[in-house]
Parts: sequence; C-alpha cells; structure tokens
Amino acid sequence: MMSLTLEGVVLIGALGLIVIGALGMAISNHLFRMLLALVLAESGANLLIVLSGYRVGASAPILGFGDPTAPMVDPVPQVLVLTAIVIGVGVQALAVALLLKVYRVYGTLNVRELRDRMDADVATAAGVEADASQDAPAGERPLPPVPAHASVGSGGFGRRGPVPFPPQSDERRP
Amino acid sequence: MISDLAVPNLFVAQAGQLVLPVVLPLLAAFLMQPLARVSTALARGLGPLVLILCAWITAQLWIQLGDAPFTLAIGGFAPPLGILFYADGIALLFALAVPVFALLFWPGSESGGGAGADSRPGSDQADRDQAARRDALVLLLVAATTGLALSGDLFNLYVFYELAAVASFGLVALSGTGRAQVATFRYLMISAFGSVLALAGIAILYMQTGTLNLGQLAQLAPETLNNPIGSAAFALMLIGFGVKAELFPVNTWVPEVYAGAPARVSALLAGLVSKLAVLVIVRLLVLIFPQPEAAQMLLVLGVLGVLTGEFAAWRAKDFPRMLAFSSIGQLGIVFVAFSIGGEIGLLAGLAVALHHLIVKSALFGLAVRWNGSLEALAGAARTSPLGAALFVLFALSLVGVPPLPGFWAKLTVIVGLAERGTPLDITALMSILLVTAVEASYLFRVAIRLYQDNPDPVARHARRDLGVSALLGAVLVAATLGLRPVADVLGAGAAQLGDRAGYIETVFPSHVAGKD
Amino acid sequence: MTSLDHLVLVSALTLALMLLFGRMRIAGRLAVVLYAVQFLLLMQTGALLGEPVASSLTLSVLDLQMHWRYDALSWFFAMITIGAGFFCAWYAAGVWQERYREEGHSPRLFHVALAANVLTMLILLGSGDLLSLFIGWELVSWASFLLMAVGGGPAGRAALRYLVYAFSGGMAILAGLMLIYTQTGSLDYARVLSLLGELSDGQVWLLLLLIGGGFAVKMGLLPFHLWQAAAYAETPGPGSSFLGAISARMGLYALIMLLVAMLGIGRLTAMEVPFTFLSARDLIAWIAALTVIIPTYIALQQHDARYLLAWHGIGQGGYMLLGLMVGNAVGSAGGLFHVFTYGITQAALLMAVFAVVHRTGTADLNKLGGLVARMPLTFLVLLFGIISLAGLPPMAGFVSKWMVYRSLVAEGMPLLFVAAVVGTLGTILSVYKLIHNIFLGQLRIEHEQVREAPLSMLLPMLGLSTLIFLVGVTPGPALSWVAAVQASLGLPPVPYTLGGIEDPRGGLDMLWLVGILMAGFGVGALIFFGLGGRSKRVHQLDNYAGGHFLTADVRYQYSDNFYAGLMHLIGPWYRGAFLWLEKALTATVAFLSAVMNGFYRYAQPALFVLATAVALLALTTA
Amino acid sequence: MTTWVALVVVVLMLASALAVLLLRSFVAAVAATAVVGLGLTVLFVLMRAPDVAMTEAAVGAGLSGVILALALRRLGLWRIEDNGRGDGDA
Amino acid sequence: MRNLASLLFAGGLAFLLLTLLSQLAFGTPPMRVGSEILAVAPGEVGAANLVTAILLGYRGFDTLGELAILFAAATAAGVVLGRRRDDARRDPPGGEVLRTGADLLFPLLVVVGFYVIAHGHLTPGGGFQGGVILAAAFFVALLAQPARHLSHGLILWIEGLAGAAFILIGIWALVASGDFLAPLLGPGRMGELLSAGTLPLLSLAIGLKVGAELAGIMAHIADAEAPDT
Repeated sequence: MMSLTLEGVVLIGALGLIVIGALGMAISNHLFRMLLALVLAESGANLLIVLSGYRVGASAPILGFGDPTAPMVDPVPQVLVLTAIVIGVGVQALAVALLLKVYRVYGTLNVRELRDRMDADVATAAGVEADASQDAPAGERPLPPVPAHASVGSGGFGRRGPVPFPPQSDERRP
Repeated sequence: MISDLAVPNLFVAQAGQLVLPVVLPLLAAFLMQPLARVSTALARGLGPLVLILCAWITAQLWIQLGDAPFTLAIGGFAPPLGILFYADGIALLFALAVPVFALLFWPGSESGGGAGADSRPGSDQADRDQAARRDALVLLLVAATTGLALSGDLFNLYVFYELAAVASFGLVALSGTGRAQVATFRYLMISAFGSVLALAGIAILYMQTGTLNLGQLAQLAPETLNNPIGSAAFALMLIGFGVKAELFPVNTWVPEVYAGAPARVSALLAGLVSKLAVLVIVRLLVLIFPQPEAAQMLLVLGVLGVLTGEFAAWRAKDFPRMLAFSSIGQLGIVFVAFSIGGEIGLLAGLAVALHHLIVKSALFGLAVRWNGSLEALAGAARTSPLGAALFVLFALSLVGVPPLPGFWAKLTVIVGLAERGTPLDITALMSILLVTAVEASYLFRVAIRLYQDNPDPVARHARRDLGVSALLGAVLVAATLGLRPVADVLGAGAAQLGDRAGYIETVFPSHVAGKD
Repeated sequence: MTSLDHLVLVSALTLALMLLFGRMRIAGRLAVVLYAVQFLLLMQTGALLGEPVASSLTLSVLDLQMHWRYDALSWFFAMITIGAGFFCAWYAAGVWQERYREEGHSPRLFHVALAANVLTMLILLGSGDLLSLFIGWELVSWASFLLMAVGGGPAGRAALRYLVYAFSGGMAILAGLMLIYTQTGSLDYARVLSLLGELSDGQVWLLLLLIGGGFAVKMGLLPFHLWQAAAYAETPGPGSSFLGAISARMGLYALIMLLVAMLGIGRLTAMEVPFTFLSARDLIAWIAALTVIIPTYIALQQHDARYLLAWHGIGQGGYMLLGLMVGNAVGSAGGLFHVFTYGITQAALLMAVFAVVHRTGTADLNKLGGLVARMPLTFLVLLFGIISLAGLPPMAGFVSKWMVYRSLVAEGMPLLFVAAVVGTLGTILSVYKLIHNIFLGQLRIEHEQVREAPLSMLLPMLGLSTLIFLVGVTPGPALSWVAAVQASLGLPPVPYTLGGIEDPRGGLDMLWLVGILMAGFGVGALIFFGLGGRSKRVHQLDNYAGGHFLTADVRYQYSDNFYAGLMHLIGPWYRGAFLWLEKALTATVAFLSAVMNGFYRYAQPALFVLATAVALLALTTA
Repeated sequence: MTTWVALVVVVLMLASALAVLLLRSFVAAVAATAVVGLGLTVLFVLMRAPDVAMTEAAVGAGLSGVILALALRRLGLWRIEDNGRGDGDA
Repeated sequence: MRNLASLLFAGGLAFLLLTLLSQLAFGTPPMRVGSEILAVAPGEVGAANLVTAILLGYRGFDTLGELAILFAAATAAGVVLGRRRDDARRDPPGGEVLRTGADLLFPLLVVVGFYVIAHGHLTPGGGFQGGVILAAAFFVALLAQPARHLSHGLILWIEGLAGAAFILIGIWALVASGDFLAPLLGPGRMGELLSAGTLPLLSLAIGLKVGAELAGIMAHIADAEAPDT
C-alpha cells in the first residue's frame, strides 16, 4: 500500500478475517472453535462485498439522508451483504443445533476424541445396527486383506474342485 | 381486479409463470408445519400435490414456449437491474426433473425421523412435527434446485445454492444417528467454507464488472475477466459451488453423508442436487469464463475426483458408501467432460450427468433396504430378484457396457478427450479407462455376492422403492432403444447450453446489446 | 434385408425364445433346431467364397459410422461358433438339462447365456469397423461372464476374476482405439488401413501393447492367462465345452484382424524390438511359444479333469498364433485350421469329461479310474479326443499341428519348433494322465454301478468324434475354407487336396497315412484273429495278487499324484511368476484404495479446501 | 480521519480474530467474536452502509453472540477459566 | 505438522488474495447496475431507502430465497433437536431483577422492532433488522422464564403465514401485472410512511417471518437438553 486509504485498510481487514477464519477451520481441534472460525471468515467475506461497492467520497444510498448532491455508494453490494449476513446466521444457528446433538450423543466435541468414539461406537455395534457403517475401523488397520476375487485359485493354477485326497505334490517338495 | 385478470394470467402458459415451480414449493413448505397441526392428512398430501403441479406447469411452459430460450425478468425490472430467469432446453429439462425425482424419492415414513439409532418412542405429536419438517425441507430443496436450474443471476444462484445446502443439511440429519449428525456438521463446515470463498469470488467479479446478471457478465467477460483476476474469481467460485457438485477436494463429506442419510435423501442429493450444482458451474464456465485456464482447473480436479472416488469405492465395505464413492468418481467424469468444452464436451457432460442422475438415484433407491454392509447382501437376489436384476442392469450401464446409455456417454467423453489430445487430456482419458476397470471389479463383486447362496438374506425391497428403481431402469432401457432421438435432443440441448452469443441475445435483445 | 441380417435376426430370436420359454423342457431341443437353422443360414450367406456380405443395419454415433459385414474370416469363425453352439445345446437338451434343474439351477439362464454368447460372437465377427469391433468385443466379454457366472459358487469368483481381466483388456483396447482415432481421425477399417502405414514404430508398439494386449487377455496369451482355466472349468458342462471350443478364439480373431489384416506380418517383421535382434513378429511368436509350453505343463499337474483340459485350451491357443506368425501359406493355414480342429476336439473332450462327472459326480482325477468297462463309448470319445489333442494321426489335430511344425521347420525357426515339440510332449503326457486316471486302472468300488452316459449326451459326443476322425482323414474340405480365409486376409492360400496339402518340399496326404495305419491295424487284426483270436472277459477283481484274491475295498493301483517324479524334476520355478504379478497389481490397487479412503476420512477437511484454494489461486496468478 | 479510525478498528478486529483462535476459554472466544462483529459494524458505517451496519450490529454482535453463548451453556463450556481439557487449539 | 501446513497455506492464501485484490480498483467501482438503479429506483419503486428498494424490489427474489434459507435452518434445527425428553433438566428461572427487566424490556423491544420494520423503506432498517429485534424481545422473555411453555404453535403459525404472505403478495403481482413480485399500488409520495407500494407490506412479512424464525431457533436451542454433567 502506497498510501493509507480507507479501502486499503478495510481490504486488509477483510482479507485478514478470511485468512484467519480459514486458518482456524484448518487447525481447530474443537468443533465449536471451528464454528467460531467460520463466523470470522464469513464476516471477512461480507466486508469484502461491501467494500466492492464502496465509492470514495460518496454518501449512503438513502434519499434525503445526507448531502443530496453527493454521489451515492453502490447499493447493490449492500443488499447482497444483508442477504449474506442473514444466511450466515441461519447456517450458524443450524451448526449450533448440530453441535448440541453431537455433544449429547458422543459427549465430546474434540475432533480426535470424537473420531475415536465414533469408531468405538461402530465397532461395538458392528453387525447389530443396520445403518451404522462397517467401514470405520478400517483406518486403523495397516492394509486391507486381499479381496476374495483376487485370491481365486490361490494355489495358482486352478487346483480347485473337490479337495484332493493326498497332499499335493508341491507341498511335499523338499 | 383479480377476477378479470386472474384467469388468463394463470391458466394460459406465459413466461411469468416460470417462477411458480420455485415459489409454490416454498409456499407449501412455509405452510407445511402449521397445516400439520390442523390436519395431518392435508399436510401429507400437500407436498406431492405441489410437486405434481410444478411438474405440470414446467411441462406446459416447455411445450408452449420452449422452442427457443426465453427469459423472465422477475418483478418486471429490465434485465441487468433485476433478477432474471433464463430457460433454455437444459434448464427446463432439469426444472422438470427436479419435481419428478423429488416425487419418486419422496421420503416416506420408513426412512423418516424414527429410524435413528437413538430414537426413543416419541409422542405422536413429535412424530408428526418431524414428518412435517421433513416434507417442508424436501419442498425447500425442490424450490432451491429448480431455482438453480433457471436462475440467470449470479447472486440469486448463490442464494438458491445455499438454500439447497441448508435444506439438505436438515434432510441428512433426519436419520437421527450420531454419525449422521457428525457427518452433517462436517458437510456444513465444508459447505460454509466454500460459500465464503464463493462470496469472495462474487465480490471480485462484481468489483471487476459491476453487474451480477449472467448475460451481462458474459458480454463483459472477454474484456474484463479474461485475466488472472477472472481466473481467480472462477477458482474461488469453483470451490464454493463445487461442494455440492462433489468436486474433488471439497467432497470429503460425501461418503459419510450418503452413508448416514436416509437412502432416499441420498438418492436426491447424489442424483439431483449434485447435477444442478454442476449445471451452475457449467453455466459459469460457458458464459463467463471461457478461458482455457478455467477449463483446465476443472479437468485436473475432475481427474483427481475420478481417481480418488473410484479407488476409494473399491474398498468400501457398505453399500451406500460404495455408491457414494462411485458417485464422486462419476461426477469427476462429468467435470472432465465439461472441461473439454465445445459442443462435444457439453454433450458428453450432459450425457454422463443425466445418466448418472438416473442410475445413481435408482441405486440409492435400492439402498433403502440394502443399507448395511456389503457382506450382508449375500443372497439378496433370492428375496428380491428384481432388485438384484436391476442392480446388475445399473451396474452394467454405470461401468459402460454397450449398448447401454452409460457406454455411449463414456465413449463421448473419451472421444472428446482424444480429439483435443493434449497430454493432460490423454492423462484424463487413461485415468478414466483405468478406474472403469476398477469400477467394474467392485460393482460386480457385489453383483456376484447378490447371487450367492445364503440361508439368511436381507429383507426384500418395499414395493415402492422397487417400483421407482424399475421405472428408472425402464427409462434406461428406453434410452438404449431410442438412442438416436435421445442423442439428438441432448445434442440440441448442448448446442443451446454452449451458445454464449445466444444467451446474451436472449437476455438483451439485439438493440440493447451494445449497452454499457 | 441381407442374408447376414437373417442370420443375426434368427440368432436374436433364439435368445428371445430362450428368455421366454427357457424354463420349459422343450427349450433345449428348440435351441438345437434354432442353432441348426442358423448354421444353414450361415452356409447360405456365401461370405466364404464370394464378396463380403454386408448387413443393412448401420448406426452412426458421434459422426462415427458403424456397420457390419461378413467376410471369409468371419464366416470361418462363425461356422465354428454356431457349430459349437449346436453341439453344446444338443448335449444340454436332454438329461443334462433335467439334472441341472434338479440341482437347483435354472436351465433357462443357461440357455439364455449360451444363446447370448452365440449372438454376441456373431455380432463381433461381423464388425465392419473398429468401433463395432469394440462393441462386439465388450458384448462377448459380458456374455461370457454371464455364462461363467451362472454356475454360482466358485464359478462366480472365477467369473469375477475373468471380468477384471477382460474388462481391463477392453479398456486397454479402447485406449488403443482412441490412439488410432487421434492419428487417423476415423475408426473405419479402410481408412485406418490406409493411414496406419504412416504411424511411427513407437506408436505401433503402443498400439500393439494396448490393443494387442487387450485382445490377448481373451485369448489367454501369456501373461494374461491366469483367469482362463478356472473360469472355463467351473462353467456348467455344455457351457464349458462351448467356451473351451470357441470363446477364447474370439481373441485370436481380433488379433488376426490387428496383426495380420491391419498391420500385416511384413510390418511386424520389419519392426525391431529395441536393444535386441528380435523383430516384433519374433517377439509375438515367442510369446505364443511360451503360451504353448507353460500352461501345458501347468495342465500336467492338475488333479481335476476339467482344469486339465482348460489349461490345455490356453496352450493350444499358442499354436494357432504361432502358426499365424510364421506367416507363410502352410503355417498360417495350420494356425487357422487348428482353430477348427481344436474346437471340435476340446468340445468332445470336455463333453466326455462332463459325462463322467454326470455319472460319478466328480472330475477329480484322483478319485476315478477303471471306468472303461462302464462307459466304453465315452471312453472312445475321449480316446479320439486325446489323440487329436496330442496331435497324433489319424485325427484332425494332427493335420493342423503338422502344418504348424512343418512351417516352423521350413521357415527356419528351429528354436520355436523345439518349443512347440516340448509343448506337444507335455500334451501327450497330460492327456495320458487324463485317460488313464479316468478310464484305466482299477474301478472304484463306488463306481461299480455307473452306467454309460445317457444317449442325449452321448450322441453329440459321438458326432463330434466322428467329425474329428473324418476331418483327420479328409482334411481337404475344411482346408478349402481355410484357403478362402487366407485369400481374404491377403495371405498366400494353402495348396490343399482332399487328403491334405500338396507341396513340392513334402506334402501331407492323410488318406495315404490313414490307409497305411489301417493296414497296420488290419495286419494286426489278421494275425490276432488268424491265430484264433481267443479272448475271455473277466471282472477286474477276478484275479489274485501275492496269493490273495482281490477285494474291492482295497486299492491296488494308485493313480493319484500322477507324475510326481516328473513334477519334482521340473521343479516349481514357473509356478508363481505371473501370479506374483497379479498379486502385486491387486496390492497396488488395495494400497491406492486405502490412501484414497484415508483422504475421505481425514478429520479436518478445511485444510484441503484451504490447500486447493491456494493451489488454484497460485495457478491463476502464475 | 476516518482512515485512522478504520485502521484502529481493523487492528482491533484482527487482534480479536486471532484471540478467537488462541484463547483457551470459549466464553472469551465468543466474546472476541462479538467484538469482531462490532468492529465490522463500525467499518460498515464508515463505508456508508447504514443498513448493513444495523443488521450486523443486531445479528453479528447481538444475535449470533447470544446463540453461541447459549450453545456454550448447553455444551457445558460456560467456564471463564481454562477448562484444562485440551480443547483449545492444538 | 498439520498446524505448520495450515499456517503455510493460510499465509499463501493471504499473499495470493492480497496480490490479486490489490489489482482491483477499490473505491471506484464500475457500478454498471448500481448507478442505473440509483437513477431509476426512486421513480420505479418509490422508496427513499434505496437499499430497501433493491432488497424488496429489484432483488426481492433473493430476499425470498433468504427467508427460505432462514426457514430451512430453523426447520433443520427443529429436525436435529426435535425430540426432547420430558424429564430433561432445564435451566433455573432467572432472578427477580431479570424477570422484572424482561417485563419492561419486552414491550419496548416489540415496539422498536415494529418501528424499524415499518420505516424500512424510508430510513436505514427494515424487515431483517426489525425482525431480529422482535426475536430479541422474545428471547428476553425466554431468558427470564425458561420453564414457561413456549408456544411453538404460535411461532409456527406466524412464520408460516408471514412467509406465505410474502409469496402471496408476489403472486398477486403475478396475477395483476404478469410479473412475480412486481411493485404494486404505485410508488406513492417519496418519504411518506405509506409509500413505495407493497414494499412496507413485504417488509412487515419479512419482519414477522425473521422474528419468528430466529425466535424459533433460539427457543429450540434454549429448549435443548442441558448436558447431564
């Protein structure tokens, strides 16, 4: 920034909020803090939109509110931001509701604890609860077992059918 | 005043009625909960009724006005000022598909709120409230997705996109399990993060052009957006709108959500909602960002999506999750196809997208009962032979076996890639072919398992789910038989979709075109 | 409507009728009649000698024209296909079908699968351009999958393995086609042919790798052979015969199209394998030779008669390709002719084995023996079959194999000749094991009551045996087809006579050969009967050993673990190599899959979003 | 003049935003979020957007804070002091 | 490791966005649509507050979508938190001071809320802002007496009917003039309370809807089971 202008300052503020919010979402270990970070990032985006309609030296877009001769700022972004703010608060409220429910079920909002508890949940319920995923514990296993189709004729050369009566030649080799 | 005008205005098809398929579901959704307090039967019947009405209105409009694209300025404000609906063949097709599919996968009681892990025997009142909320959310989703298909205003698209997102959060949480809630929260965070980026993109775009109307943006794009700033705006919006479209790095919510949500909701999300999000991205790509960088981004992310999705599906242990991963892969192909651009690219993308819409919805319809682990599906063909046969049909088409539509769609993509033939395209082509083999392996592993002997197979399908899947299967077969007309229709749709000049011309009829 | 349309329509009608009426008892016989009708229609097309017959159906997709036509090559393969379908349906039509039903399977599904196989193969053989070739190819793959999978159980697993191989091959072919398309802008044979010459050697290599590799999968060429034995062997009886007789030959058909018709042997000979003194033709010939040897010796150690024959099927494919790669009149004729002779041989052999299975319930070579007394006609069929398979006179297999050997020697390829002979050695050893362990030796007590195979199964077997013998004695008519095929492919046609081939450097006349053979037998018979010809038929156990009378509950003669010493001698060196390759690939996919899964399970997805945003923005500003 | 006001507000706002991530106490973090909302309100006023400012004041600084605080109570995180469970940032 | 990566990426994002955005001409926007609206809006819509004119006129459809989003969020929150054990612990009621304060504050907030709503087309403010204030009034009452049975039914009716009213006004316009949400009743005289056509009506519908929605959400959250620990 060569000289300090309002729009420059606000731009830095908006970007700062977005970046800090994004950072917070990426590093938070706690779902609630993640939500707070999201609120920050949304604020930053809102600020950026309003900034995109700001006009140096213009007045608010309300007739009879200020200097009638001065140009007005662009009102469209302001409308967009109004909408965005309300959308944001709706999403935020829904997120809070989800957090309450998650906390009630698992008793924690810490990301790692949550994952452990969900996995434990699935492990105990495996095969019992129909809509629980069977997949979850897999992350802890080193490598998956070779699936069934890959080991067809595992002896290699198709010794299948009825089990041969004597042990087969290759198993007797020295 | 009303008595004179109401009859002609409401019962003769005219462009103004195009808002009704968006507005009527909203109206019904707003009134759903109070109505449920008054009469349960009324509330229960309201949703399907409204959907039928919407489909009928859209069909009427399409038949009577749909030869050429037409627009509708909402509120009667001249185009760049107000919000605009733009209806070309593809938009109307999707606008028609939305209520139809919502009707097909209208969540019934069995996938509703009561099935959760921690459900307790709630009171009747609570159950009825929950059912009303569910119906309201589906109607909201319908309104939002219809809006996505029709809207010609960038911010309006964003609003509808958010509406679709929020409504689907609620629907996913319906199953009531803890896992579903965690999945929903995760979905919400990704989606909201994406929205922040998309908003930033919109801000940049507005800063650059001073307008939100897609037509005007298309006019201004060559001089103002064909630069790094424009590409950056596209990148940001791609990430934002890509969340619902299951675009590669912002799709990590997909498996958990589809596995946790009620199967019919998954069917709607994977089938319908993702396609509308794709349509939005395609509109942006075609109209505003025709520069090659934008298409390349889409191509790279699409290829990564194809690879990650299909490979991950290979190891999935339960049915919905497998479908979810496969859906990621298929949408990756859709992105690759659209990134090719030109008429063949658009045609390929549309074909793959519509094919996936039909097939994946139907498969999720089967997952209403087959919602457990894949191992538990052994011998399922014995209890529901039609279901198993349909699975095989859909799997064949998904993999791309001639002469099913899936093959022609994939072939179009591949030919398109081969025709352009840059190293990146060839990589994409090879990736698609590679994962198709993987796809065949995991899908038919399941198919074989369905036909195994098992003394204790899973329960049979409900007649309704089976009927819906069979209907979609019949559509698939019909499309196979009538390949040529279908291809012609799609080709015409693709031509319209890719017609940038036509879009501008429709929004600003000739004499205004030079207006600044 | 051309005659080709009629043929395909009747074939489709067969499929439809099987779908509708396959449940009924009459279905089998109906199918036999329909296959016979198809055969007659094929005979009527006149594609063999006249101009190629085109179908009136054309399709165009994405500006790509698709059309279908039959030339001599198509006719030749179609003739074998329909013939195999005819005999296998006949075999299935009676008792077998009822037993199959009783075992809880669906005969309808079987008939449908068989009819679908025949139909799709006819479509594939008629392909008039590369796109229709690919579509036909895929159709055949999936129809085979259906036929393999109808058995359920281990058959399902084997079928899945086949599917993975075949579909991967199909995708490789598609990639190759796209390579052609980018280079020539078309997928039409004629246009591609004219432009193919302009491809660089590197591109042709890529093409060979992709398309040739894809086709080779179906043929079971090394190293893509692992799927075939189990898949073919586990298929229900007549289906197994059908697959063994013709299915893998579709791969050969496509390879002929690619290597001979499109690229041409000359081009292959001119292309050098980098860093070696081999040409591409030598390379392919050596692959074919290894395909002869290795699966044959694997067959040697099988303990299941079905698997033994199925492994042979892979090896015999090698002869065909080997003969074609020699490229001269006799060699290529030998390769093509072997398709026919081997088809009827393998069908007869598998039918015999499945007849034994039908009666005894097992194909385990260690649990059979001495059945010659109970099933003499089946024995005879098997005997004819193995003589033909081993390439000994006077059966059909001898003629084709002789032609291959002769061309190898004549064209100065002694090493390949030795390889082929080594393969034949293995064949002789293993077919001896087959007939010995099933029919010779001590009859097992549990098989005391076994009867001859039912007539409905016996008749087609005997018919095929007769055919094997007749073609062996008078190969002329069949060779006339081969000559026509060669002419249509642009190869020098083989100079055939009624009894064999004519060649200044040493021809073959089976009439003479058989005559001499018969004369020998006659002399022997004369001596035997002249000296009284007394013989007495006794029960196998009406005997004594070491002063004790024999009892049925003791086994005096062991047939299990046949060739243990030989196996020990050869060692296990070749056993795991290709399996290792397959396992490595599976493990790679599993690893990738685990990584991708990990990505989707990662708890902080925001990081990815962030990273992607940065990456994309960096791309745009860069 | 307004530029300097804005600068102060922006600095304050970014500091609060960082505090949201760094403070271990969630109550303090929510309070910091509200401070960011207030800062935003001031900036909106400075940018001649009174409607937006009003909404942001009502929503960002008010309603949103209330909802979050309410959630804290329900989540059992309504503790001013360090809760010592390592819930803070990693 | 993850933190380091996140920091790096965040730094990268900051740098890239800054370089990109510093190329934009902030402070002098192109205002293609904006200036045109500024020119024609007073005549077309008749609201002194041009933001409201756009919000309810030019971009009224966005506003409808936004209402729907809020409604969807409230409904989804209801879905998530819908089932409540009857024996779940509630917060204790507020103290005497709080209750008295609430009794005083409640009518005041309601009045202010309606004032803001009603003057939305003239001065800063409007449906959203007023709605939030209404919700706040409701919340204050809730805070004072948590155990009081919340009339979910009333909230449902208000939000349903208010939303329906917005749409019905739109459809009325569709019937009357052929365009959904077209301004009706004429612009009136700029600056008067009863001016700007249907805008005040829409504003009222929005206010009630937003108020009911937010109140509903807060009621749901406040009504959620307190943790057992």
